[in-house]
Amino acid sequence: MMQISTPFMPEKGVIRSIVPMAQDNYLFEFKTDTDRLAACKPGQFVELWVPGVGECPISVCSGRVTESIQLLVRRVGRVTNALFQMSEGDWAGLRGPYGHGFPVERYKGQNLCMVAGGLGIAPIRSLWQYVLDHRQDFGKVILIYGMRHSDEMLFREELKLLLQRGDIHVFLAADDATVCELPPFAMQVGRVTDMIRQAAIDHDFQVAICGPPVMYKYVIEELKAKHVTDQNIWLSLERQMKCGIGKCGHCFIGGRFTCQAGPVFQLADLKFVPELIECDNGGAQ
Amino acid sequence: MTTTTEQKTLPCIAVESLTGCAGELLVILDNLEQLLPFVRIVSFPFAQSKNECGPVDITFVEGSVSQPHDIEKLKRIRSNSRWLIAIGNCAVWGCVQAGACSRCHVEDMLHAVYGDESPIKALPARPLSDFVHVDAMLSGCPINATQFLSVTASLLKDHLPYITHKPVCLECKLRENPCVLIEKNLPCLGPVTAAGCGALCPSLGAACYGCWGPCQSPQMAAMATILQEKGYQLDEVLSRLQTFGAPDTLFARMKPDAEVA
Amino acid sequence: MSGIERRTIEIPEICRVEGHSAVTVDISDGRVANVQLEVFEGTRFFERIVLGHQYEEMPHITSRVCAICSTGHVLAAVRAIENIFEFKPSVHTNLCRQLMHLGMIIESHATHICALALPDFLKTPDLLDFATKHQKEFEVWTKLRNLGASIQTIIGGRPFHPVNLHVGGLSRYPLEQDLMPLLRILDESRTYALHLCDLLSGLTLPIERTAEACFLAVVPDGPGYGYFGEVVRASDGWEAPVANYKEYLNERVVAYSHAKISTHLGGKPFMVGAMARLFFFADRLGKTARSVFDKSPLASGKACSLWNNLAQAIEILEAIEQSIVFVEQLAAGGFESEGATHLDGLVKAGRGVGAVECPRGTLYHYYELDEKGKIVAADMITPSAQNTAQIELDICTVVEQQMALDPALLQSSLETLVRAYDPCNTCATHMVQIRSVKAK
Amino acid sequence: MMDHCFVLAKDSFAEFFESLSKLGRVYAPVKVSDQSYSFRQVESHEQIAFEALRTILPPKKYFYPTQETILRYNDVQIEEHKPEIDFQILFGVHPCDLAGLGIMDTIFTAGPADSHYLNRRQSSLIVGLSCMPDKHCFCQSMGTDCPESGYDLFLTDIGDDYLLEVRTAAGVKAVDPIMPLLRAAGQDDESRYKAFWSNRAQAFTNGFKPDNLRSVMAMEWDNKIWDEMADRCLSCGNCTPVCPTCYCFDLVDIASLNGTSGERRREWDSCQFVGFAQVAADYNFRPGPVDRLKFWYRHKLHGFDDPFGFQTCVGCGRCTVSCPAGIDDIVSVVQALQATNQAKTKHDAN
Ligand SMILES: Cc1cc2nc3c(=O)[nH]c(=O)nc-3n(C[C@H](O)[C@H](O)[C@H](O)COP(=O)(O)OP(=O)(O)OC[C@H]3O[C@@H](n4cnc5c(N)ncnc54)[C@H](O)[C@@H]3O)c2cc1C
Ligand code: SF4
Ligand code: SF4
Ligand code: SF4
Repeated sequence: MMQISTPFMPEKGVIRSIVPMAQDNYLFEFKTDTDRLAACKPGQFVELWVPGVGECPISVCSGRVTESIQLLVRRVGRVTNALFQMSEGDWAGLRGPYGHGFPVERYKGQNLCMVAGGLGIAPIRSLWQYVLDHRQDFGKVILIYGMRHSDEMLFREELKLLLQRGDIHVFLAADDATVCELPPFAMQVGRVTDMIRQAAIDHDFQVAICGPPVMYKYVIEELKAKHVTDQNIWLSLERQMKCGIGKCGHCFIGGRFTCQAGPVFQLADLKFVPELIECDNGGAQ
Repeated sequence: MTTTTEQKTLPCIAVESLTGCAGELLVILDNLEQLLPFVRIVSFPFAQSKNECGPVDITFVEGSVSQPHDIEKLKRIRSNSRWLIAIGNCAVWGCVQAGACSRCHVEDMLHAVYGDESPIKALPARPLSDFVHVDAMLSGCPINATQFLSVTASLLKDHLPYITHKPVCLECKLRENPCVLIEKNLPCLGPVTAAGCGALCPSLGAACYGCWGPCQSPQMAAMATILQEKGYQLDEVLSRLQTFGAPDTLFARMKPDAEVA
Repeated sequence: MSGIERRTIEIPEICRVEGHSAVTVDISDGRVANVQLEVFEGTRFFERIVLGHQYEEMPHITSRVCAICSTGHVLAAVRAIENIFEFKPSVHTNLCRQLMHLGMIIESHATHICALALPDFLKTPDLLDFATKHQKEFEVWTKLRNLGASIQTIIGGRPFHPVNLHVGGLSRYPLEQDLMPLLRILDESRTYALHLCDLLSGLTLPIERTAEACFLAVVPDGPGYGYFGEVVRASDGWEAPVANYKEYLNERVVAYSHAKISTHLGGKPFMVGAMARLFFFADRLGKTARSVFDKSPLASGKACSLWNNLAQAIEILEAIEQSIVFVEQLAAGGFESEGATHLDGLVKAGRGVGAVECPRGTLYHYYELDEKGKIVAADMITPSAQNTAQIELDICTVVEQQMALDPALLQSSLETLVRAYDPCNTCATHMVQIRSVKAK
Repeated sequence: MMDHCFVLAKDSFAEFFESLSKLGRVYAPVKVSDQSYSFRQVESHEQIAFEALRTILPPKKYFYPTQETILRYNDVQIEEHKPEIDFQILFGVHPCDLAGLGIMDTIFTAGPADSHYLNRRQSSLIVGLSCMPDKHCFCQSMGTDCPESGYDLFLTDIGDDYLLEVRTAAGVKAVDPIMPLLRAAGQDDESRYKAFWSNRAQAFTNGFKPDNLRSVMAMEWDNKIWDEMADRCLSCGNCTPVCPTCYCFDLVDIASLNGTSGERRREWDSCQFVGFAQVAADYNFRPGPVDRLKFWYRHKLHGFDDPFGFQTCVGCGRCTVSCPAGIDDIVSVVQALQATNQAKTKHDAN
């Protein structure tokens, strides 16, 4: 009898470089034997496996098709800690790419606002790389990036270049910006919601959002105030994902597997999903 | 078996005990052949007399803190160890002696067991994490050998182990046992007890008595309600639920009429 | 004080015993002035812990006194409570319990001899040394321990802290297919036990003589060598029902130790354990064990306490032979599948004592129940507590013989002595380690 | 309709069983306690509990084991673990369980297919068996009471005989050796068959109508009934492994002591456990029993409407009988919700 193969087989990804971006946030570059992973779309993710420890979903943050992929990882727990102990030349397992990323084809010809909170910058970075590579396809482009502290800024060098380009409007905000950046960083004290208020966003914008669960509710309120419709709001959701392929059930919300139907969802498409943005009591146990 | 020179470069482990029944030590002894090729045992006072107290990579500590001497010892262990792992119910929850402490003052116990003039200094039994930072907790009474070995394997690689503390009911259903709580009205504590034993008791047709300590986020109030409905008196239910060291805090949400005695 | 030579020997923590303990000897003017065997295992308060619990929880709670003889605690508790209810367990239940107990004897004795006592004689202070330099003994230990663990797992559900033994019976009885594989292992294990007997009989002891001991042991029910009974016998000719234990065991609290100390009949130290049992009941041994006993130094009746280890090896041999018989009897009796007997109708208020010969000696459990079966009073007297006074006496004798020796040698003799008793401090509350011998 | 139908005398069942067991291991319900049955391997037809309605675990365990290794690794390579798969025969699968397997098939084939599941599924023969509902059965309400597929053979109890439907090529092959025992179904057999199914249809008594579940659930999301139930919920997770359509699992790495090799395993998991929807930084989307309980009900009642267009409850009643807290009584809970909802809508209309 013909036996098919398991979809849980990772590819070996050899670490090519590790670049610290901020404390506990490193950019890992992986090279795999096939180019299946490198050809992924902005907003898609991979399941990263550290043998003997486990897997976790990580967004691919490189939006350009090259022979390797980049993952920006924050050290938070078991798997990520183990990854941080690895060095160049070591290998980890990679499965993917999974999920539907940001619908870049639908964004084309329109104005685009990208909103990132903290680590949410990782998938957003793949989106902006795509947008810059196809800049002529888009109208006005805005990037809003909020963080807790200006020290935590990720992709600092690239943001510097973005700020210099002029064809993309960048807003940077930190809750706490005691170490005020020299130009070109126009770091403001505040939240992403404050930036949205400042930015010239109207109903004509497509908005792509990624950030911590608590952020979404406020961002959505702010966007609605600017008459952005549910059709034009795109959320990248975080859930526990053990398999990434719509089987393990952990990411199931409102009738869909986040890993397969998402992780990027159109707000209009999420009709009755009670625990969509956050749980009723804020996630406290 | 490895030679002495190789031994030097192997990760060092220590097995220490505070106040307990030595069960975890026996489990480790029983699995010694598997461990020895990969570790150097620098201290294991139960089983060897040449023990060092220098820095160690992993220290497994069995037993609860039950006397001032235990605290000192534990603090010394903590400062010597890269990873400190609590093994066994005593170290994780305090086991039966902690269970009793939540129902009776330690002075009364001292009095009851040793009489009036006892010079003995006893503390209410507490788990290790009440005194020092514990890197991982492996519950069990005794611990499960397979789980112990795989946790050790993770730690030897400097990785934190994956320990979830799902309830015994999961293992019970995976073994497809008829539920003794439903079918025999036995006071089975499987729903609030951490899995790992393989649902030993229900698999034999008996009620789980909770020896692995509470599972993650146990629903104590609901458990008490259901057992009461089955005819068990509240005080009996509470004493069963706390036998193996479940702390008072887990009962905080119980309704006023179910106040902890 | 001048002119009088005083010194103190301190062994602050004795290793390779179960639990934590220390020895202090004061020597004054060439005589031993004071001996203290201090158990500083944290207190466990079991007599208090069990109060308010239901009778059926006793096996589970009291097994936590000590892992290595958890089966003994379970059976003592079960017997005590069944005595209150005047309940007689079925033949089948008794066979299972006896087999279970033998599993514990094999496992506990093997661990004690090989891991805790032998390293003294073989001079292997660390485990790896032992495992590499004495592969045969290491293997013997592993095999016997595994045998004991398998027996206890098959009957009790796991190697220790059994979950299957209850007041009234077992919750599930072992099936033929569970038990039969044991026969082959038991058969092979004889050679391991014989190896230990040979090895131990051939040892030269570092101590010539210990204090003369009064032995106490339970007279086994039935004709064979056994570990359960209702009457206790002493080598000074006295006998009493175990139910009267309070009258003949004087348990007292001492300032220096967390273990209580027992003496027999108003102050006389005594010894319990394998040596005591063999002293009385060697004539009940099976053929193989009997012939080993007859040729051993134990046959003289008055032996040094250090031979306790040999006595244990002989008991392992006997236990293997007995287990074979029990497995065969269980098989012949057919494998019933009764679940734990429901005792609901029998529950009543009362007091009861259960005594069991554990690896280290007689263990007593006493309970008082109210009419609902709730524990209102309890008492547990462990063998190690009973032996403490005798160990102190022995220490005294040894120090007087060897006072002139190098302190390191003397310390090692004392440690060897203490380990021979295998005092279980976890039981007595827990036990010993040696750091240095200081002469002050 | 009686094209592929034969009559097997009950007296000949032993021979039928013999012939089945020549094909591979046979699994069938056996009695394991006063109230419970379980699918176990059977050596003789006498072990089979024909009266069994629901087993503790549904037959999904034969395709999706409670625990299995999916890959092994060492320091140089990752190796797929291919389980040994023997041909297996499941005997006595009732309509609800057949429907349950159908749902499992959908999940495990959607997207990248799950090889372990499908490989096992393809090397099995499923023999269905008719049943008479008890008070906890509601497959009729869920529309899963008369299966049209998902089996190779199906036996309907028509008195002294079974009516044997042969559904698939594998089924044809399986009955080939026993053709001499069978006779083609005639008119009388057909009427006995129809009588059985119509009697059975009458036997469902709870009158449960799972209408408008989606809107009822949405409107009653804050109904206090959930909190009342959650006060009793033990979060023990008994309701999920027993459900024929619950598929969730956890993936676990087991490292070896040598530091270089190990394996990855999957184990059944449950949405009722507190860690299930927890993400990094200990953020939990369903922290309380009430959140998890509502999630489960919703998932069972209309959770798969969107991706697949069907409900995931097949009405077997297992969750109801396996819940130690007695709160997984789907029928009464939904009926209560429907009642309050109706009252509400009436009130609004007025
Ligand atoms: C689509 C997507 C994209 C992401 N992209 C990125 C990215 O680009 N960069 C990045 O750094 N992070 C990203 N994350 C977050 C990342 O997946 C988590 O930070 C990661 O899972 C942490 O893994 P860990 O093992 O280090 O953490 P841990 O906190 O140790 O645990 C890992 C996961 O295991 C689960 N878990 C823990 N305890 C239990 C338990 N008791 N029972 C069951 N499960 C348990 C938790 O759900 C937790 O999420 C992304 C997440 C998603 C969903
Ligand atoms: S027997 Fe106990 S552990 Fe098993 S399912 Fe029932 S309540 Fe849970
Ligand atoms: S009491 Fe509970 S946790 Fe302990 S062995 Fe029995 S089933 Fe397992
Ligand atoms: S939800 Fe309950 S009744 Fe429905 S299929 Fe699952 S177990 Fe059966």
